[in-house]
Amino acid sequence: MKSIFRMGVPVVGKNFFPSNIQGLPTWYEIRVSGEKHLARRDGVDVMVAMNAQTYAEDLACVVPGGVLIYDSTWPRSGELDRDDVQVLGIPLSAMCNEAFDGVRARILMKNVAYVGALAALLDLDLAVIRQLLEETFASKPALVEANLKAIHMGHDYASTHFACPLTARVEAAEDTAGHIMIDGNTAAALGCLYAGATVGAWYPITPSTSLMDAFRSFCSRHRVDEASGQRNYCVVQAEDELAAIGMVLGASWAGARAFTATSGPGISLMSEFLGFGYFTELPAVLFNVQRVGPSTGLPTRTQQADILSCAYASHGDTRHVLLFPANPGECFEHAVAAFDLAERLQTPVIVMSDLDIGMNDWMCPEFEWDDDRHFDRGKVLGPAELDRIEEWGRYRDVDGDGIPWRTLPGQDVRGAYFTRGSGHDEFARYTENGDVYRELMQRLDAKWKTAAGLVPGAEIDEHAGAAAGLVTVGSCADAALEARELLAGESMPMDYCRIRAFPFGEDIRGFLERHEVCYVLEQNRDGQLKSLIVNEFGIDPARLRSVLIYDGLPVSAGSVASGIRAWTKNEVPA
Amino acid sequence: MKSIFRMGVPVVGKNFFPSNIQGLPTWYEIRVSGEKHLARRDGVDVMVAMNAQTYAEDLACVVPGGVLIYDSTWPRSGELDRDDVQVLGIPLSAMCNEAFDGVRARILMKNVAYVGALAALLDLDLAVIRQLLEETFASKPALVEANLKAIHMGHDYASTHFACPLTARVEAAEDTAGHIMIDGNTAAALGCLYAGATVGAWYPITPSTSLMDAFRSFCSRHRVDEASGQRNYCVVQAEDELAAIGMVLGASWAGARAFTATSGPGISLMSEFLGFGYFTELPAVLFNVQRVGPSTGLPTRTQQADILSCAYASHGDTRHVLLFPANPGECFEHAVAAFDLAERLQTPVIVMSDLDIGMNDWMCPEFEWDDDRHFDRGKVLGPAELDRIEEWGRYRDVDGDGIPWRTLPGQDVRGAYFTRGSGHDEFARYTENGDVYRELMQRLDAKWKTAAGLVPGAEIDEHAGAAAGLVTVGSCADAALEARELLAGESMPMDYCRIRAFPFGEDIRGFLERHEVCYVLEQNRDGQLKSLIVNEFGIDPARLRSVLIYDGLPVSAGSVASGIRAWTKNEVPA
Amino acid sequence: MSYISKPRIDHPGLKQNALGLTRRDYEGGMSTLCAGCGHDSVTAALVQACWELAIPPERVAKLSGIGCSSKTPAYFVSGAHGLNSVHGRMPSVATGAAAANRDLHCIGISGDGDSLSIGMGQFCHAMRRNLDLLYLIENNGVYGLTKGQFSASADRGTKAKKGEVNQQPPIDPVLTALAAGATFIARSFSGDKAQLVPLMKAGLRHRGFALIDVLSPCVTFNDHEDSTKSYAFTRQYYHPAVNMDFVPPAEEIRTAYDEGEAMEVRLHDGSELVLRKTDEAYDPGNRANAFQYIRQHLDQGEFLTGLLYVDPESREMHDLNQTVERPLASLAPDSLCPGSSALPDILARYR
Amino acid sequence: MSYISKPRIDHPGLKQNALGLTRRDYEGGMSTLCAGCGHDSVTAALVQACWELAIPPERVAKLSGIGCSSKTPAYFVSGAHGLNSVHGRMPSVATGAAAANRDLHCIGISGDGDSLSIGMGQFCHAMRRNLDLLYLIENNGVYGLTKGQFSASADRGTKAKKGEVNQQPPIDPVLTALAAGATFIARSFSGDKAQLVPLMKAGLRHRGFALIDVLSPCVTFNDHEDSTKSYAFTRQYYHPAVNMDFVPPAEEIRTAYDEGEAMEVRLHDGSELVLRKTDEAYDPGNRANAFQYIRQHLDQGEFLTGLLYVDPESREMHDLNQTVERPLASLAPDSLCPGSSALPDILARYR
Ligand SMILES: Cc1ncc(C[n+]2csc(CCOP(=O)(O)OP(=O)(O)O)c2C)c(N)n1
Ligand SMILES: Cc1ncc(C[n+]2csc(CCOP(=O)(O)OP(=O)(O)O)c2C)c(N)n1
Ligand code: SF4
Ligand code: SF4
Ligand SMILES: [Mg+2]
Ligand SMILES: [Mg+2]
Repeated sequence: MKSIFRMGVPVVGKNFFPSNIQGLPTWYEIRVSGEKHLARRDGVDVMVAMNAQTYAEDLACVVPGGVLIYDSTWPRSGELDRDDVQVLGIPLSAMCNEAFDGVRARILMKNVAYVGALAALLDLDLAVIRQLLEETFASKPALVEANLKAIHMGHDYASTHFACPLTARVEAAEDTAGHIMIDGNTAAALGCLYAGATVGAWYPITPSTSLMDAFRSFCSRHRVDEASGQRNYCVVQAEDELAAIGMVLGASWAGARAFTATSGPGISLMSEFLGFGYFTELPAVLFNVQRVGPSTGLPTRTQQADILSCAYASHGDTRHVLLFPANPGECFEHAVAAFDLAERLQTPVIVMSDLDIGMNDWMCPEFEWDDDRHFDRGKVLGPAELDRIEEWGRYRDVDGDGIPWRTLPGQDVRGAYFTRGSGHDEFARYTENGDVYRELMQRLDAKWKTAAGLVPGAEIDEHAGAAAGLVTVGSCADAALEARELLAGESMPMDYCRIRAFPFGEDIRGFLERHEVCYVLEQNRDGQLKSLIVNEFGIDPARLRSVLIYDGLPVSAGSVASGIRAWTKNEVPA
Repeated sequence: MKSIFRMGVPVVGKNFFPSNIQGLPTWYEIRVSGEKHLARRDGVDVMVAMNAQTYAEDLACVVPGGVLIYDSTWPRSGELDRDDVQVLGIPLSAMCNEAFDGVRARILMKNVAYVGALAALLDLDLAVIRQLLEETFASKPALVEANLKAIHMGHDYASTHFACPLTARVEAAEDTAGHIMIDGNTAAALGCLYAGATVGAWYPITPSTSLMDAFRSFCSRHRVDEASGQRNYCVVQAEDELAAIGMVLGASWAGARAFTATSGPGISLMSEFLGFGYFTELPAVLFNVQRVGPSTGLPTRTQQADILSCAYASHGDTRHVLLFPANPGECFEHAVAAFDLAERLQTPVIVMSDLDIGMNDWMCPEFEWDDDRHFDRGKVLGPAELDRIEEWGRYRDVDGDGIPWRTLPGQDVRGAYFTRGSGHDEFARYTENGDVYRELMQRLDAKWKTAAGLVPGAEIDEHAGAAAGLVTVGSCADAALEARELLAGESMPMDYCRIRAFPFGEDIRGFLERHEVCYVLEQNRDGQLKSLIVNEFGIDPARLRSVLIYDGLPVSAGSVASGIRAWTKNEVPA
Repeated sequence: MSYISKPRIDHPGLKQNALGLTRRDYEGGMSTLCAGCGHDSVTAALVQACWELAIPPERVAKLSGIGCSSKTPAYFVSGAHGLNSVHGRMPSVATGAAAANRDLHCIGISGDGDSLSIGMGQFCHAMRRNLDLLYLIENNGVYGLTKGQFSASADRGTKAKKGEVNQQPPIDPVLTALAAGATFIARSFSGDKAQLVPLMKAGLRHRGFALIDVLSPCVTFNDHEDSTKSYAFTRQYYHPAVNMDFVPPAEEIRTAYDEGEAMEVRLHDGSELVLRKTDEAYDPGNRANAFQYIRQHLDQGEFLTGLLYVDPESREMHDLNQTVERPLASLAPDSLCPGSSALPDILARYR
Repeated sequence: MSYISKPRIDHPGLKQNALGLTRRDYEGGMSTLCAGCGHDSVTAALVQACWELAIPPERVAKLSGIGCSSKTPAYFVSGAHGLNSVHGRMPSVATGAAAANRDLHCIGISGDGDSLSIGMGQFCHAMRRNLDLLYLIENNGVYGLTKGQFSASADRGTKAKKGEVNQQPPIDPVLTALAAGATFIARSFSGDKAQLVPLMKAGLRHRGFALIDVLSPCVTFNDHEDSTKSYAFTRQYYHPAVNMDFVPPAEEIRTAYDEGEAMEVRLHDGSELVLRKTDEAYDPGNRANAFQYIRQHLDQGEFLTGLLYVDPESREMHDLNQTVERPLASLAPDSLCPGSSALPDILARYR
């Protein structure tokens, strides 16, 4: 895939792997698009059937006129043919068994040889491939040779036996200049590095694990003093998610920028502590790389089904700030923003990524960094400020925005206060007084309103005249935009609003008010985003129409369009 | 209080205690009502100021024309007087110090002497009090005498020094015949006993602890074989709430009726397992005796703020069946119903009690039990049924109600299947197939619809003509009904709907549809019940008006009425 | 991708156990673990042990958490109910199952991450309750399923495949079990079926909590040179402290042991365990002594295997609770309900 | 009802420590615990220890879970930040605080329920990480705050106030700590301030995790005759195994000890601990030995007190992590940000 990208052609790859370590089929889907569409397509143009087990399924996915490539070393049953698909057999196993020694090498090289064959069929640039191999195996030149040998083997076989290139070939272009191919977890980790996070605590869980891995690896390059070997960071592998969030809250309380990364089951386990963070007003940054629930669900598939459980995590009246990145670029941006927001608002902030964004490589514009960017540490009083203040109360709303001033341990006896998850007054003193409690809860609500004005606004694209709106979130974006183009072609123009944060801002309210009907596209069964919209804005749910796609695969434009069409058909009385 | 009840007068007592063991003030509020109103009142007629510390606060609570009794051993400041209140001083400490030995006895007896004084002032029947003392201290006759001595001491002092009885005296009546005074936790425990629960697992937490205590105590009397001493039950004190719910699910899986009791923080900790129960379709019964959140909140105050967190507990698309008892009688009823529903629906069922219901003594009609009552064990296949079935699939919807048939371990190899929180097909086999997953989720949704028809219906009281409805839940009931009377007197007639379960049935939908405007009364800040109604029915939130009272004290009719009046005032344009 | 069930071929000549069942009847679905994973050898030993003991398959209850190891229940005794719970919480689910049905032979299978990281609390408390459970830890020093992070049992100084060195001391399940009060504590190695099968049989027959910590190398993430949980390392530093024979109730002890060498332990069901210590100084009946001995050997880099501690007299959860003999799950709720006749008496206290 | 702060009366004649502060400066809010509760004696000892060590009050961080014991942080050093976290999870919060600011003197205070029931996992893992934390368990064998249920440290056979008898063996924090790898392990009694204060001082100066299990009777729910955690019982079976003097860095050891009797342990900051064992056989530098000795005494109904194990050479969490000397919390995020200049190089790998 990377070779296509290097040739300057927009590309997107989705890896589908099972939740075990070895043995069950894995597949990898690549979309190459001259029009720069980066969502999943519904059918496959060129399919490489790697597993005899899934041959029939694979064949069924190919669009009419498409191509299927398979390993012809082993016979396949004739029943499994399709007239409308061009089936190309290459005896890859046989060839590799001859050319390479050792079981492992033979299996690996078979896959590499496929790439060679594909390169011939799609007219990929072999020089680009060689360069990529050299970069990948910089320290092991022998591997470069072996891989190249396999590539050429496949390339030669395909070139000799089939008419190459296919019509569906890849032409070099300039569309990828200034772009990178990166996954969202790596991008988020880079955001944490740039945000100056120093404490990371986590417990491994698919698909979030690579986020902390990437953070550690960035830190080992950018945060270690060369002379002394000393580290400007501390990453703790916790014993579970309850401990991970506890560590983050403890570190935030002590003044560090701290974060954790997890997925659904981890969020469930963190929910007691999330309520504690909300009520005691401690900053915390969480990344929830969502996977398919409920329970263990499909841990290697993607979904957006933790929206409600994150928004309202924990017992009692609680609400949490959520950010919804749509791609790795926003993972980077939102990661940085999350730390600023958490400290400004003194509350946990959850970045709601998902498996599709987090673990797949996406093409995105190169990240940028403005060195004048101001880090917002929020309202913190040090000894100098305390000198100037007559009477300070940890939970006093002196500025009218619902956000009180805090102090950090280790600095000044005048800043000492007691943080507790039980009832407390403006001076952080224990109380069971009902009026004081109610005022505290109302102030937290006022802070929530402040939050709505601080979080990233929605991405809104409005053309005067469209009566319907398409509201969506996160990784649905590309499919939504492509579906919108499709439907515009069917005289169903739609305005577009992609929500980027909770609480929702006035921009979103305005969009909803300006449209008679809005389709709400999200990846879950229960229409969780829609519920949240109705709950927060009190708008009539009849005006919101859910388009729900939740089979665990990234959303395709076709399924979005047909989801919307289904609604409009139902509108017409039978 | 019990003496008033024995005199046949409706009474309700609310205990306000702090979250520590000794030292901070505790107070106890009693309402005596000829009209049988059992909600909290807004002011106090007769106040006993037990603590010098809170004297000023106590005095402020007394209604004009009311009475305050205090210990005149210690001088009180003159500033603290009110003209509209009759203040009666009794030198209780002095009297008790003279009459009794030992610090402990003196303190205890002071409180008892207060009761004696009250008895004189309110004209309580001393014979009834003596009888109660004799029952309470049956095994310690010496204590009866000491207590009686103190009672008489107080009684005599009051009779001699003040005009007894007061106007606000208690007259014997017959209104309590056929009634008992019981708290909700005890009642729920009795329900578990009657439902045939055999496994209880819990971790102590206020205000739920007394539920399992009561269950154990009932079992020790009704479930132990006299000859062998063998027990027909097993109560396990778990190491925490995660373990408690795990034990319940394990026991349910193995075929026992199992339950746990907890409060908000416990629910948060149980949320991962709740999603597991939902997705694997295991029965489980939980009692959530709600207290004030978020976090530790006010552990000794009451609230209804776990509605959303229980309804949607756990990550992913999950929903849980909730029952909402309004009084101890319903705690008993709902406890029994919960086991039937959990087994019928194969899913966790949470009984949403609260501190007010659970820990205060309520007057309620004697519980009844119908020996012909049928226990619903749900769809379970034993060896005999398996003989008759050709192909059984654990997660197959053969009856069209979304509920599959299950088997229990230990019985038959043909019934063996694998329970897992990960993706599974109709035969409980592991799968990552997106279509199979979607179908499973849709069946769970179908089951949810079935559930709506099985849960207890709402209590609805409708008079043709009322344009507004009052919708409420749980322990708000008495205050709601009393407020409705108040408002009816102000020409604001209202229909009444008390929700008893989630999912909501068609009866509730009908009620909402028949009323232009409904006031939704609940004890939380965020209008959680209202959100749930909107989410489930998709009705326009503009038609629902929240009345939110959440200071941790039981709701009073006055505050409900003024909450409703505030809405109607706002309606009139300024 | 659905679950792949093993093709079942019945050979009429296969050996039968006391129930007339063959080893095949104790097998499960086909493993999807990596080829060579230690966990699969544990599965094989479990099949053998259950078959030899002739446990009715439907009386087995297989429980686990989450991890590669926790998949094991899918691979043996397909005629038994199985339950994959959530990560680290199998002990509580097993406690509930055992509480509900005391006739089940509960077998809990966990990993070092599942038991010693996220599950540490539940693991300790299940031991303390002494419920009747055979508890296996398939210990590989890493989180296999999440691709090779160190677990809490990773030894100090061991290197991850990616090169990182573990700095923290390991949590040793055997020492933990000695501290927490477990009543049957053993250690073994997935590669030593001869030792493992009798230990499993003894553990199944022990009335109470039986822990077997099975070193079970992860070929994919922790079988390299610098790992202390690799096959090679384990074989090298492996040191049986106690050899054990399991003798079922009906049988007589047939092997002749030298005087003083063998120590017999009688279990509740009449089985005998014959222990032969390799070191005189070792006393598997003494908790204090066992800890000291094992710890000292660990300090010397040797890990002792075999049945390291046993208290055959211990009372299990139901003994302590005085539960009725019949499984609670088999008592019909209506038979447990005191009925209307008892109600007035009960309510009298609230009048 | 709000929090009641203690009336502060400054006596000019009060003794001052090296910082010129008096004992008053180390006190906190007024206790709301039951009169006579052991926990209040622990508080008093903490005030004394912090004062004697002359720790700047603002450098103390007080952390706890939930329980009567967990209220202790409100009652000492009111000039320090305090945090009452959620039940059983103080160890993780303390880990985060210590990670963020290594200059803090973190003091964690917990109960037996908080640490050994719900908190067992976090307790063990914090010890394993060896973070720099003084960890006190105010151990009374019951859940005080929820009114007297048995906790995991309740002894077998002990009777609750309501008459119920505990059947399960206790989880002993000291044995647990020995198994989990803690590097400073002591036991004491709330009634023995003379022993407790030096232990606290040594624990505060120990670089790493220092556990003190303090038997601290609950007068309201567990001080009756049939309780093994009552004042009377504790006094009777209390047996100091090691007596310890704490000698601050600057001072010389002034007391003369008999030859062979005293053992000196030097801590990182130069303080000396002088240990005097009451039994020759005991070796507080040997984990295996300590376990055996303590366990055997427990079997005889005696609980040993004093500093039971110490490893003064252990490396704490930041040593293992090679963290910079300056507290992480004091590094400004913009100083940590690699900036725009580094970005092209980083992104080159994704081209
Ligand atoms: C709550 C939760 N957190 C994290 C995970 C991710 N996870 C799955 S298995 C596993 C570790 C497994 O390690 P171990 O128990 O040692 O089993 P192994 O795979 O090594 O056999 C983790 C962290 C999860 N499933 N659930
Ligand atoms: C999640 C959760 N579960 C239960 C409780 C209730 N609870 C508060 S303190 C406590 C036990 C305290 O026991 P211990 O730690 O021994 O402290 P003690 O009061 O005896 O000093 C319990 C169970 C809680 N606060 N939070
Ligand atoms: S990853 Fe390791 S533990 Fe998991 S199956 Fe493969 S070899 Fe076994
Ligand atoms: S209940 Fe017990 S532990 Fe709690 S304050 Fe009272 S004496 Fe202390
Ligand atoms: Mg492992
Ligand atoms: Mg305690």
